[in-house]
Amino acid sequence: SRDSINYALPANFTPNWILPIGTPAHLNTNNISIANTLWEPLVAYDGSTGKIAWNKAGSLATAADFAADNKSVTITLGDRHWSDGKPVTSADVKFWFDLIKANKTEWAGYNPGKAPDNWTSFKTVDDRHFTLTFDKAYNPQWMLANELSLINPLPQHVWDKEGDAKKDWTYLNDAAKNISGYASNPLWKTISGPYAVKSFSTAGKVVLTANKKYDGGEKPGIGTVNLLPFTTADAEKNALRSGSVDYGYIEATDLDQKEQFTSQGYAVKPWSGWAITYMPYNFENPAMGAVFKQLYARQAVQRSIDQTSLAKVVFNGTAVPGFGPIPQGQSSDFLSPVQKSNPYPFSTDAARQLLTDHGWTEQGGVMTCTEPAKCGEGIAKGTKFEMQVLSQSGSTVTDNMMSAIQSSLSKTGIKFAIKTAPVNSVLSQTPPCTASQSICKWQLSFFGTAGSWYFNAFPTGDSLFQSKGGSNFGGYSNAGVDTLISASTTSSSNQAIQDYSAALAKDLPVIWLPEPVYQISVIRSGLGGFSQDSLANFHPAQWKWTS
Amino acid sequence: MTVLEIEDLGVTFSTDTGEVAAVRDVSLFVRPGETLALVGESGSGKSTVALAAMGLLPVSARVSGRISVDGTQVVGAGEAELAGLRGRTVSMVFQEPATALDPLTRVGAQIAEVVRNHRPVSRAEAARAAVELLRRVGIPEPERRASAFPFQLSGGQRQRVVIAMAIANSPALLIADEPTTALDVTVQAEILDLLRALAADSGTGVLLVTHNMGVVADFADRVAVMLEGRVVETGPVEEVLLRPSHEYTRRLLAAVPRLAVSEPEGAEVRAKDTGAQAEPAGGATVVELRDVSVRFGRGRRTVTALGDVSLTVRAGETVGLVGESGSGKSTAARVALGLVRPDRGSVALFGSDLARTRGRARRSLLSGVGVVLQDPVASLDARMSVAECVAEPLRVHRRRMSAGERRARVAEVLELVRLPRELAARGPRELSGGQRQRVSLARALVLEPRLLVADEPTSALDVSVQRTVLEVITELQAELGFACLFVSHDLAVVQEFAQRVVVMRSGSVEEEGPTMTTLLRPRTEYTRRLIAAVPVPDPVLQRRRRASLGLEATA
Amino acid sequence: MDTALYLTRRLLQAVAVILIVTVVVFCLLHALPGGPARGILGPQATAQQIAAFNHQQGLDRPLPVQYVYYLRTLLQGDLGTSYTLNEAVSRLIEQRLPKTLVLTVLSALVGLTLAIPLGMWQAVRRNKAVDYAVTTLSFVAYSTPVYFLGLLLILLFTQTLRWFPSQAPQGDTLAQVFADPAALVLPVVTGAASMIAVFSRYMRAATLENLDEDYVRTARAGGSRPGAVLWRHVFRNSLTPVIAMLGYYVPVLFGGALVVEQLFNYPGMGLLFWSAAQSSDYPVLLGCVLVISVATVIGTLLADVVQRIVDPRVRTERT
Amino acid sequence: MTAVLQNAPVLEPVAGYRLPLRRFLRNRLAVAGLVVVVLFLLFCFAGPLIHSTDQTHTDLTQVNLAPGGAHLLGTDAVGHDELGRLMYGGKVSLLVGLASGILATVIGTLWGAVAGYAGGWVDAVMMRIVDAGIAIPALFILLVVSAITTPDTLGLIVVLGLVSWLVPSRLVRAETLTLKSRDYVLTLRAIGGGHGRAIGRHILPNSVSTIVVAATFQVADAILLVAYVSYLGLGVQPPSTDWGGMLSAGLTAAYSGRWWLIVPPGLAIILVVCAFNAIGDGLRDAFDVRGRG
Ligand SMILES: Nc1ncnc2c1ncn2[C@@H]1O[C@H](COP(=O)(O)OP(=O)(O)OP(=O)(O)O)[C@@H](O)[C@H]1O
Ligand SMILES: Nc1ncnc2c1ncn2[C@@H]1O[C@H](COP(=O)(O)OP(=O)(O)OP(=O)(O)O)[C@@H](O)[C@H]1O
Ligand SMILES: [Mg+2]
Ligand SMILES: [Mg+2]
Repeated sequence: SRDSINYALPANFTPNWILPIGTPAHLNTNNISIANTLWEPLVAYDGSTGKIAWNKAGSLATAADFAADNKSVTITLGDRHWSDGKPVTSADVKFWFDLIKANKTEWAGYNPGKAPDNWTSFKTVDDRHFTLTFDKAYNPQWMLANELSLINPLPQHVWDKEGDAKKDWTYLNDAAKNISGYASNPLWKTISGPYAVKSFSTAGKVVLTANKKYDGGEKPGIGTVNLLPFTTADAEKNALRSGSVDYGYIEATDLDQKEQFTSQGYAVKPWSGWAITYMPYNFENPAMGAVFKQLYARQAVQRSIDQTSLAKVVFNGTAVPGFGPIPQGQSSDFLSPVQKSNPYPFSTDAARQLLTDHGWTEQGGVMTCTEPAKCGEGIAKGTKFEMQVLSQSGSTVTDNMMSAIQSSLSKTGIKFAIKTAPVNSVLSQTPPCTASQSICKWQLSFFGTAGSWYFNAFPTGDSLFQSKGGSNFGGYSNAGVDTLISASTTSSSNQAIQDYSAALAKDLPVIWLPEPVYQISVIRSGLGGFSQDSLANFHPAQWKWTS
Repeated sequence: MTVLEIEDLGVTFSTDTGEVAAVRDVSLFVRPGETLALVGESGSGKSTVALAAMGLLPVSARVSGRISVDGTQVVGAGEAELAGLRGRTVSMVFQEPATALDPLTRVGAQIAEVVRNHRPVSRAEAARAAVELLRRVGIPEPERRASAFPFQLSGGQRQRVVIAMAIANSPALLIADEPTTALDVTVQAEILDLLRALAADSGTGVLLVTHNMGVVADFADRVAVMLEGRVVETGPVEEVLLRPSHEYTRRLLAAVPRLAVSEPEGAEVRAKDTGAQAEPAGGATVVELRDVSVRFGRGRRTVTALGDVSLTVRAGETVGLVGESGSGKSTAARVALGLVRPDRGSVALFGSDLARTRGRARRSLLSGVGVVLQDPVASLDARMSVAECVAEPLRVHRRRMSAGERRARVAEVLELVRLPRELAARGPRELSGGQRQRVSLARALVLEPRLLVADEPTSALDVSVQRTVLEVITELQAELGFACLFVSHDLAVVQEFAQRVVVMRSGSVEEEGPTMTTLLRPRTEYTRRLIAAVPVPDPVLQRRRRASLGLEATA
Repeated sequence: MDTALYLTRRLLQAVAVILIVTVVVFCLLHALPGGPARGILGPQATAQQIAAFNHQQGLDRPLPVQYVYYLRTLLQGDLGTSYTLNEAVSRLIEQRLPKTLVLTVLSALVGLTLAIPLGMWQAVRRNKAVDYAVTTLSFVAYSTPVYFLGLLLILLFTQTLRWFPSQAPQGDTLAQVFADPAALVLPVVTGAASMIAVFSRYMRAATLENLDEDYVRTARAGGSRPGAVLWRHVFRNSLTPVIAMLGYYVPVLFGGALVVEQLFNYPGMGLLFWSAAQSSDYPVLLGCVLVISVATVIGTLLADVVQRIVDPRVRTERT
Repeated sequence: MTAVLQNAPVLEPVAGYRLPLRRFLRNRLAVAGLVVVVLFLLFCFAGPLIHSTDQTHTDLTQVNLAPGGAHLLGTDAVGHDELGRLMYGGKVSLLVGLASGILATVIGTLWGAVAGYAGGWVDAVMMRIVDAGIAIPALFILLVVSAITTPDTLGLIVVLGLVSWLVPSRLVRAETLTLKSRDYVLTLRAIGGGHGRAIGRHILPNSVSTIVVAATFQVADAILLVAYVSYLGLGVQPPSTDWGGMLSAGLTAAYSGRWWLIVPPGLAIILVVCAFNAIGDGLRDAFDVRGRG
């Protein structure tokens, strides 16, 4: 099959959204990947070229010129056309801009204070040029990587039915609610990307076909792309083994069967993600919050976790130990030497020492606070070091990791109870909270079987570790860190983000854990010409049959 | 020429409590067109012999000896060979009709099946034949009844269905195990006529197991008497009945109850013997049914089992409830016991309305009741041993009784109903029909009741055992003064045993009064017919009576 | 009792049962800590987005109000819209249910047509070598967890022998599904295995009981051959308890379908239910539970009605 | 007469259980089942005394070792000795299976017997509750429960017991309906026997074959169900485990040739469940009076 390819979608995922704009419920990684092959982004800032950078071949913009004060940017559009022959103009970008401005709270990419809040104006210079002004000076790399990359020029001449951003939003979203119309509705025929939808089944199978009118830099290499849904990873693996998939995946535990796949003419290539993995502490937890607030306690926990062995044994060598807030699977300018060198190496003896130094004594196998004065504020005498994690279910690797962590923590004298639930349930049950709320009973949360947090190209920690950050689940708060975080987005040097990396590596806002790969891909030999995007998107246009 | 020849038959059952040698060295034969009556003590092995001849003994039975049916060896024959034989060459009427029919198949279809097993007829023809057979066994409205399910029929009706199945193909040999126990005398007479006609027309040989000496006298050519698994006496009917040689046979015959009206000579004596003529003791009312109506089913299928029936039983008195099969006797008894709630009318037990009493009061009210239901198989829990069955009322009402006392009491009543001790540990399914019935009776008596409701309590008993049992009841009654509602179709027994009699006919009381008055001078034609149909246990006399009856009927 | 009256009464009761089910399920669902929003919108969602979601879905209203609202839309035939799948729940069910039905009905048919004669045969051959052999086999079939059995079948028949494909038919329409019978073999066999085991056991037990009934003796006395006795009498009498069991087997079938669908990559109701549960997709979850309960209620109802037809005694029961 | 009675040993009422026991022992399959269960009980509860292993700590230096040497059955993916784990997991499986199976049967039997016996509206209401319970997929209830609490072994027993009593209750009710109109029950009622006695002495003993079959199915089912719920996150959590959990974890190694992670727990489940079924069958036959002889 040289003019088509069968790509296995992640288990239990069915594509169900075509529009590049929408609510968080619809805009997940895979839907975005499909949407972006139909409607090319303005700035493709991703890992598709092997490192995280602006891939101009896959972008509608050809240049972004920041003003000297870093308070605005002027963007140049390439000489590109919609599939109906009309040129791509600044009006198409403006259309997107207005839609998002007017409907930002519903939009998946929205974060208060960030785009589009910090874009104060959109000025059309001409058909191929426009200027965006910011509310203050920003780190251009951050702006490009994390905000401008969100922009997706849309065919205004077809989609702007109502002439009103709110109504258009509703109109487009409603139209996108009819999956069976994806292949037939004329609305979705006007595209700018390398592929068009040929069929889109409600059961999740999507067939893409090369867009003959595509005039961009990323010409499709394969005529027909079949995106196949699978109910479980096992079902997918069975399909791989029977050879009906060209680009699939296996799990870390299957790595010792590598030969079986290579002998069948597949290459096994881990696909690492631009992500970190961790377990948030709930600092607001009524029982353990006070303990978690003590740095020595967090150090004791972190030192009880043998990341090196976990990565090597449990993850079969596919994971990378992580010691701080910057992904360590890829080399980058953001990583501080402190984080890289692991400030708290594994040693349960050292961990015990930390606790006994601070007034804890082991009683019946569990560390108990016997000298409250030394234990720290709010820790009563007799407090036991017992914590419970709500961990994502359904993965053997995660279960094994939790067992191993439980075992090494118990050597320190820390009791670690595990409860598992589906990932959505974990997320729902471990929200940011205050001590008095009933939902605040959770102590530790783990939702990182495939990595806890995928960053945009620029790995800022604003919503993660900033006080009151939207995804700061455990209520971590540190004024010094807050300053470093805002510095990292505004200052144009990388020192700020490195400082942030070092600070959090030392302060342990969460339990740092090894970062697993996004997936272990199994790729039919002969398929090449592309890199696996560490931002976890796939780019069918880059796939080529080389032999 | 014989249709059935049994030589040195021995049957042993192996049970959990040991081996039971049920039949030993039995030799018999039946010639075509001839009827051999097999009589004997209850539990003597009559049914076992009958089943052995059909090759239908349970797997726990070991058989020795030879049985040939119309020239075919039955012992050791394969199922296929036997199937070819059964239903055509030899067929059987089972002792207990209650469970003998497939509950999910309409009776017509069950009969038709037997027809089609051996005759190449169409389904419709077989169905017609089934209706015809039902008519021949005297079931009213046979077209309608053919589509009834067994549970919709009364005991006697079910038995007639079984008989219809047995005669469906005019077999060479008919084995009938107590074919008329559940039947009232008029129907019994009709059935006997039917069998006789069969013998005459198609030369069917009949092996008739019965304890009714009247039937024997009426019907049999020869008689074999069994006792404890052995044949103790055989001979022509006149010979055995009139000049018995074996001591047991004599005892048996002496025990036969005789209906006063048919033998005016002996009636007075007997009546005096049992004191049945005594005026009803003016005891307190124990049971009172007032204008009770019971209907079964709904819509088209409604059957009025009782219509405005009133009935009273007083302390110390025995009321006999008689009437043809399906006339509502059992239903009336069940109503009296509170087991069937009447649609209309009221029931008072010891003066209180049963429907309104609850809890302790109800318990103490009922603690004085002894019950024998009509069907002995169904009324014993197959999961309990005989001893446990009998002990049950004690456990209910004498909770403080020690295990030892209870055991003693159980043994005592078993003795009363003449059941051997070694049966106590057996299960009800390992007993003969008559034995089961006595277990049921023992259970009713164990509490020394103030009221005994007995629905055909002796129908499966041979007359000698029956006599003893009835005497025991009479003695007890004299001693305890309990009231007794006695359902039976055996008029002789009723006459001997009851002070008053209530005659029922299709759901209502036809006539009632003191036994002697009612049975000697019946007011209604219906009762007269009932009485006339009772066979007397004297073959010569009985043949004479039948001849005159036949003339009467045709006249 | 009159059949019409009986039916009306049972139907009314069935409606009541469904109503109880919806109340219970609705309450349970909303008793879950945290609510679905965070899970649906993902870790990156902001507080505003969560609030907006809750408001849009009506989750911020009091539970009774939500229930009444749900019931009202339900009565209009509207089951709501999936939180994540971008489809109306009714559409999803419309797509998935037939596929699952194909699987379960086929498995049930295959299972029953094998199990019933098998059970009877075992009863007839009681304590003979065949009985022991078949009994042992059916025990093994029963005690092998479905997912284990499925995996073994896949290993053997798709990976080693390569007789059948490892995936069930992937078509969306029933016609497409039936066009690929070879692909249906393994899923149906997997689904039928425990069915065969269970029902042959029930049938064997029921048959044994009936073989000892007096009516069997009567039928034999009438010259019916063993086969005829078995089929004409014992079969029907033994079937009643088995029919009663079948009604309650509907949810088990659905449960089995879930595993089979997972193993054989066959997106049906089972999977829909499973993934909805995994992703806290309440409308879909409610819809699935509703469908399963309606199916179960219909199943039990049918079982009862069939039983009434087969067993006249049930029909005329007094009180 | 009393003299006769005093030496009348045969009159000893035969206790209901003595005969069934003897008959049970004649059923070879059932005896084999019993032996298997006893062996497994010994293995799980006494085995650790002989083969003691650390099942609370993982050992990442000893993972996935093939059988042999110090580890007779090898080790699993986090370094637990597989043989020791089999004993350890078996305790939970057997305990939860037996206890919840019995719990379900007891609840179901009582509920069904009472409903069937009472009849009328009591029956209707009780059975509609059962219908509703059956109609709500157990999976759903398990999911909800798992989201609200993490049950310990006892909790698991209760939860599994509570989701699986429904079918036995329907079976027993059906049986009760036919039994309660039997003449022996009527006789008892006519002489004023209590409802408790009717149920306890006649209806339940006569449904014993149904109940026993249901019970063994329940035990077997519960063992399978524990395996299933482990997968849902409701199962026992590490360091504890059960056979089902071991099996589903081991299955991920199905293609890796690590049979020792699959075959032992798989076989253990199959054997034990089979054994319970065989025992149930034996009991059924043993209690079945009609099949006597
Ligand atoms: N459960 C029932 N359903 C329908 N009809 C019934 C039922 N029980 C009894 N009948 C009918 O009621 C009538 C009276 O029955 P009952 O059993 O009282 O008669 P019986 O006088 O005892 O007869 P037998 O001497 O044959 O026992 C019969 O016609 C019978 O068919
Ligand atoms: N299945 C069985 N198991 C053990 N013993 C049995 C079995 N069937 C009958 N018996 C015993 O065999 C003996 C003969 O029984 P059978 O039924 O032949 O007596 P019967 O002469 O027909 O008595 P009845 O007149 O009471 O019906 C009895 O003592 C009985 O207890
Ligand atoms: Mg007899
Ligand atoms: Mg009667």
